[in-house]
Amino acid sequence: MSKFLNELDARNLLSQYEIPMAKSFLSKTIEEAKEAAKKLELPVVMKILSSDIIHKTEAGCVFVGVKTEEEVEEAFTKICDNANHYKPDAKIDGVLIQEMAPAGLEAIIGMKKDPQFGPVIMVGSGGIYVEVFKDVALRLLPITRLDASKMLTETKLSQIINGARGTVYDKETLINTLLKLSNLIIENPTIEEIDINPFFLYEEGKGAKGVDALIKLA
Amino acid sequence: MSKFLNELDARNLLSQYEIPMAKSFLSKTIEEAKEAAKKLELPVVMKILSSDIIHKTEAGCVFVGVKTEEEVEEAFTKICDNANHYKPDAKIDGVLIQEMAPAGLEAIIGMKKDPQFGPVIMVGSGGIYVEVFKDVALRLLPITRLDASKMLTETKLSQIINGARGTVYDKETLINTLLKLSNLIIENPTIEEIDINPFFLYEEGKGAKGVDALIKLA
Amino acid sequence: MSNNLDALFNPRNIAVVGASSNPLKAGYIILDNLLSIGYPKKIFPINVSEKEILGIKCYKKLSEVEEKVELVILITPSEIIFDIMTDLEIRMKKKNDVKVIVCAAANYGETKTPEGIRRQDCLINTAKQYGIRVVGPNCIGIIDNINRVDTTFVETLLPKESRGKKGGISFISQSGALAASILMMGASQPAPISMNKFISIGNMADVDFIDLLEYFEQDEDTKVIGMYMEGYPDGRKLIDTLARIAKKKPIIVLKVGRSEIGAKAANSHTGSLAGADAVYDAAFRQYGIIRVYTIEEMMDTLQSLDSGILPKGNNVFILTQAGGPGIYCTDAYMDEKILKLPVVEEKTKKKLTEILPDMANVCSPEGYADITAAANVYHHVESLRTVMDDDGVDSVIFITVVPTFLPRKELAEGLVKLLKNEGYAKKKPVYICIMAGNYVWECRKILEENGIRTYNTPAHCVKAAAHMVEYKWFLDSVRGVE
Amino acid sequence: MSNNLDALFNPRNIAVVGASSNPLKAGYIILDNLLSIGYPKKIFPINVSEKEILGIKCYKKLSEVEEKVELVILITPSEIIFDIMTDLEIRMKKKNDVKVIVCAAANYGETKTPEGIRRQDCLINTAKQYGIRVVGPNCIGIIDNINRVDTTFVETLLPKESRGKKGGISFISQSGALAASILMMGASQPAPISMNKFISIGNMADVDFIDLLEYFEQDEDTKVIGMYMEGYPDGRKLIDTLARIAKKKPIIVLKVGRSEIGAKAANSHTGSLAGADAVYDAAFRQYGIIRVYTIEEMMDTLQSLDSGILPKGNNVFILTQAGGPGIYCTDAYMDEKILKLPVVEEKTKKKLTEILPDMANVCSPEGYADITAAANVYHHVESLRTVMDDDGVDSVIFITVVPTFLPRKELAEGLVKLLKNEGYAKKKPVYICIMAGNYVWECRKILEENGIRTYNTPAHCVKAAAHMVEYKWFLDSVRGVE
Ligand SMILES: CC(C)(COP(=O)(O)OP(=O)(O)OC[C@H]1O[C@@H](n2cnc3c(N)ncnc32)[C@H](O)[C@@H]1OP(=O)(O)O)[C@@H](O)C(=O)NCCC(=O)NCCS
Ligand SMILES: CC(C)(COP(=O)(O)OP(=O)(O)OC[C@H]1O[C@@H](n2cnc3c(N)ncnc32)[C@H](O)[C@@H]1OP(=O)(O)O)[C@@H](O)C(=O)NCCC(=O)NCCS
Ligand SMILES: [Ca+2]
Ligand SMILES: [Ca+2]
Repeated sequence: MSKFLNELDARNLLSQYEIPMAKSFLSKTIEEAKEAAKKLELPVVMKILSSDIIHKTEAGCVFVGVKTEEEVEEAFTKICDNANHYKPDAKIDGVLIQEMAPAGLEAIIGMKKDPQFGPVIMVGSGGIYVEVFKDVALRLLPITRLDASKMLTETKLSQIINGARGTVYDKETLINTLLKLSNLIIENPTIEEIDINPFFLYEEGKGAKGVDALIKLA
Repeated sequence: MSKFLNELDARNLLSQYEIPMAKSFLSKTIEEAKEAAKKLELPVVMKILSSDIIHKTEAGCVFVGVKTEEEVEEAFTKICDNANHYKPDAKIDGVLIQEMAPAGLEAIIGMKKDPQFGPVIMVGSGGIYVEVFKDVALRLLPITRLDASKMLTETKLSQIINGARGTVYDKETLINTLLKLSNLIIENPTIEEIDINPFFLYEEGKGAKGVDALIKLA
Repeated sequence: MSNNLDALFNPRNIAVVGASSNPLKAGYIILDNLLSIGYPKKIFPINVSEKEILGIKCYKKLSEVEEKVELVILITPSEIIFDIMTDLEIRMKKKNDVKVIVCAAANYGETKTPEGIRRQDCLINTAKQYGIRVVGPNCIGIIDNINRVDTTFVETLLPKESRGKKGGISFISQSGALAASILMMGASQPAPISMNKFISIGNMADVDFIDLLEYFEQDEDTKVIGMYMEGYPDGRKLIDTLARIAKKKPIIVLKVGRSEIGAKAANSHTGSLAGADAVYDAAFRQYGIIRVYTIEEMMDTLQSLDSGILPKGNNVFILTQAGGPGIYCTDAYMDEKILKLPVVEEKTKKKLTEILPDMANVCSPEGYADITAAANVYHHVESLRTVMDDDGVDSVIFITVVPTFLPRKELAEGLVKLLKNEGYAKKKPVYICIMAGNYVWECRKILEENGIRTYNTPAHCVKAAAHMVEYKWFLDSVRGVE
Repeated sequence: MSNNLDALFNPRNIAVVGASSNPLKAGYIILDNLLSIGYPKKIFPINVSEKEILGIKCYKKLSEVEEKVELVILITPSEIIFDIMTDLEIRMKKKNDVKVIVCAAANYGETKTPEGIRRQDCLINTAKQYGIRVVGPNCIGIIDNINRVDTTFVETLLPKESRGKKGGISFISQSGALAASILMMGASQPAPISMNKFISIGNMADVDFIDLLEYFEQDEDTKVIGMYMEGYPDGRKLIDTLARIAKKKPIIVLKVGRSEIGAKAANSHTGSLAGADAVYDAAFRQYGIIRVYTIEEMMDTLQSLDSGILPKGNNVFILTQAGGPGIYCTDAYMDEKILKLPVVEEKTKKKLTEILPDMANVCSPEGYADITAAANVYHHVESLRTVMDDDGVDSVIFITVVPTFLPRKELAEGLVKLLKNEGYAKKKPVYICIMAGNYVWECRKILEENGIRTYNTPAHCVKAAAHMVEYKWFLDSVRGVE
């Protein structure tokens, strides 16, 4: 059966390829948690790190907008308790302390392996409309810069990026990210699936930040 | 030239036809503002009431999430100051204190008069995707319940309403609202244009609430 | 008022002002067309110099015709309209008989020049004074196949014997050229299409969409209405008229000017305000008016609806003799969200398996069967019968490529026997595609001459099938509500 | 390996195993088709009982033919494949000359029965042993118009004199029925379409898409490649092959199984894994492979690309003789986001205004002109010349309905003079639509016989024009990158 990278490993792998992700630190103790939160600046997001717990929110293991040191402490305890309660035999790697990325334009980036075609990269509109509007474009790997740019053009997302709603977003960063992702996938052939959602895109020149990432191995 | 109803009158007119809107009170003084805020329960939204100021946010005349009595006081003063500064000769009718409607599924409802066809009613997906996805359906007035239901079916919004993302939303209320709007328009032929955006739709059985409304007269 | 339009479609005698003895002139072809279609009453060619044309006695002036004239066709250079109107006044004062003018000549209001407008005003004002209705100017003319009237100067190459054949389709075109090409394309089908009434409305200086629609509404022989339209000054009134009629008779509209630039081209063509296409589109949906996007789709849909039967629901079975065309069909089918491949009864599947060649694919996927290239005429006809006998099937798309050894004529005859003689075509709609070019032309001709429509490709069948369901559902919803 | 495919398309002598003297059998028609196309080398019918068929001497067994045989056509009942293969072995041991078998017969692996599979295995294994390539089984066969080979048993009704005419299109079909109907539909156009190479690949037991694509890649006479496909086991390899070739020659694909149900029907037909359509679609876009959705679109696009010239850019002018069809065209045009109505130079507008009838609409909207029903042959031809002379125009859509008094033959000749004799057709693509059914069939025929393609409706012109731009831009982007 296929398995998932734990969230920290997923983030680290993406970061190695310079794919911009919200910063995260692993904490094993409350002290470490508080320190991490300080480094990241409050408020932060806190969640369990465990590849045995997939539905973290359902398990009560995600806290968003943790605003004070005390809240960090409280959250840490609750997360561990809830995890224990939810799945007593789950292997817990710690608690992840994460930067609260400012909301941007919600994109989605991903890859799936097709049984016939191998890795297929995807980009499109994120948010609640993903499933209904299906505003995504696909390409086989590897892709060139031109491919990345053309596939983006196929989406309505690109109209928003180009300023349909007033703000022009950082297309360069999105295209670079697609190219980096293409590289990552080719150099790591055991990866079956990647899903970065949401991937927040900011104003032109201000980059982007992936918030959640899922990496599935063969 | 055409003119706009001020926001309160617009809301009142919609409410007369039982179109669900976020509650609003007009306050002329800080005291009235605080009282209204209390009635609505904090936090509230506060904004200038003046048909001379169209771009309220730009003018610094909208405050969202006003959380305490002191903040109400502060906001009141700032709104009046900013309005004065922005457009010294604007006729100010007061400050509107508004219920913070909980976020729901963002729909958009409206009407435009077509030079050939008269009033045309519209419903569709709201939010940042309005202009790009153009997920709207139109009908000439008057409409029947069947028309309302069929026009909705033409939108992707209806897929979300029907549970494409897990939650089933209150379709009945949306359809009823369209019918009430149809009535309102027919009984008030001087209305040129109506725009309710966002119109928040809640879970099935839990109704809906329009947040912003614009009514333009001939 | 509609009385006068009776005189347009069934006039007591016709005068052709501008009749010509020169076969290269419109004034000759109109006479020729009137003779070809077999207009049963009298024709009076008006020509200053000729004694007779095509064996018909000529008159120098309209005012000189002693007998009653209800319809006057004008096919003279526009400059002499003033003289003609003066002569018309003389006649009307004396006889007061003319009820309709069809002015095919161009160079009137559409030129937007002062002279053009003056000419049109002269025509319309004179006519109005005597209660005469005017079709045109700047049009191709009209055809009534039932009453055998053809005022057009369009050479369709239609064989003489098929002229005057009646059908249930009445058509209005706002473009003369499109009208002409529809006539010509219709004449070029396996069995030439005969419409009931056909009108090119030109400048709509008097008779316009609404007048004609109201006439078709009452006309018992009109079963289905087709329209090519660019724009109309009072969109709401037009839509209200269409909406009223659509509850009784299907209306198919090819409305152009969908795009902004298209609308601009339309405005500079007809001069009529094109109006927001999105609103037209919404109105069409709202009131059950069938919108089509291509000429082919229009012809197919008109003819499907003219068959006179509607499907009970959206369960359309795909019966194919060949995999490729069947899959191609399925793709087009799935694009039409309205259609549903039906799950047929076990006994239907069993029967199909029994009667068909071993290799046949019966219902995989459900609602789809491939009778294979080994299918003979019996297999074709009996599988169609079996599928049509199933209560869960509301209509059938039937595709065959007619492999080399399938006798084409026998196939056609077998299908005619089932569909016409045994009456199956009156039970459920069948959309037949025999897709092998000229190789099957005669075979399609046999079917069409027996009233069984054939379609060029499987995708064309699908479009027609979808529109039929769309209209049926509209009628159902109207009945449910009222 | 591709050497053996040389023997498929240009074989030194052909044996037809299963040749028949019965004109109602496939084994007869194949011989007849070979004679009709004028195969210049020797044909050896193999038949146990006949002395000669169609004047050609018969042999009882393949092994008895003394001369060299490179291509063997199998059109015998599948059950006797074992005997035939035994006889083939005898021949190969003696002569070792056969290079390719085209097995048109059905009832092999596609049946998914043990016997069918056994028969196919026998065929393929024997062939493999001797390095013989196999096309099929279960296919229509192949045509090579340049080398005058036709192994099909399809009766296209193509007049004998147009058989063997060469074109630049090579086509592969995964469906025999679709292949047949494309041949038949192609034969039914104003001037029958002649392809270069045409292959129905049937079960792809040996020779498959990739083998043929690689052959076409090298084949100098193949200018454009068309494919009808349902599925292929190794999608990635197929796409890589297509991607490599698309940089050199345009490839047009009609891939079915777009919908889930369509894919299901495809799987149960070809048995080949259909694969996710969305991924195919992405790959087509990525690698400049032109995807079409209808048979008409495929035929139009193939022929447009076969003209050998590509537009410089996306500036496509609409030149129409009639408003309605012009607006209809504009709507379809605007649906193709890729096209742009060009703003022409002032001198072009001036020239058009000068030479055209007064009523003509010159460039309202920009990039669009209506020469009106008053346009004569001169107006048609000279306005087209004027527009084509403008540097801002990359290609032209030209529409006319040919009103009654426009001499059709002269129009065709005028256009031929401009486009062919004066070489304008080699400067820029022109998409001509003469839309009046049979009335203009002869006129279209003159154009097509002179190598100038005509289209059925304005919307068809638009699709072809858009695909041409799409391919040109793809080539530009490839060149920009590499
Ligand atoms: C109506 C029209 C076809 C006449 O063109 P034409 O046949 O070339 O014109 P002619 O000058 O030859 O006149 C035709 C006939 O009118 C009559 N006529 C012409 N001048 C006349 C005059 N001064 N007095 C009396 N009769 C006259 C004659 O019968 C003449 O035929 P004849 O000369 O062969 O005996 C032409 O003016 C026109 O409008 N063409 C466009 C038609 C069109 O496109 N309609 C819209 C389609 S969408
Ligand atoms: C190949 C096929 C066409 C043969 O069908 P047929 O012509 O009806 O078969 P017949 O039994 O008449 O045999 C044809 C010829 O094969 C030869 N043949 C048949 N049996 C033979 C035997 N036992 N020994 C030697 N030769 C034999 C003969 O030449 C015979 O012609 P003849 O009897 O007129 O002299 C048929 O089996 C078939 O496969 N049909 C489907 C084709 C198809 O659809 N292909 C795919 C398209 S996508
Ligand atoms: Ca009127
Ligand atoms: Ca192979």
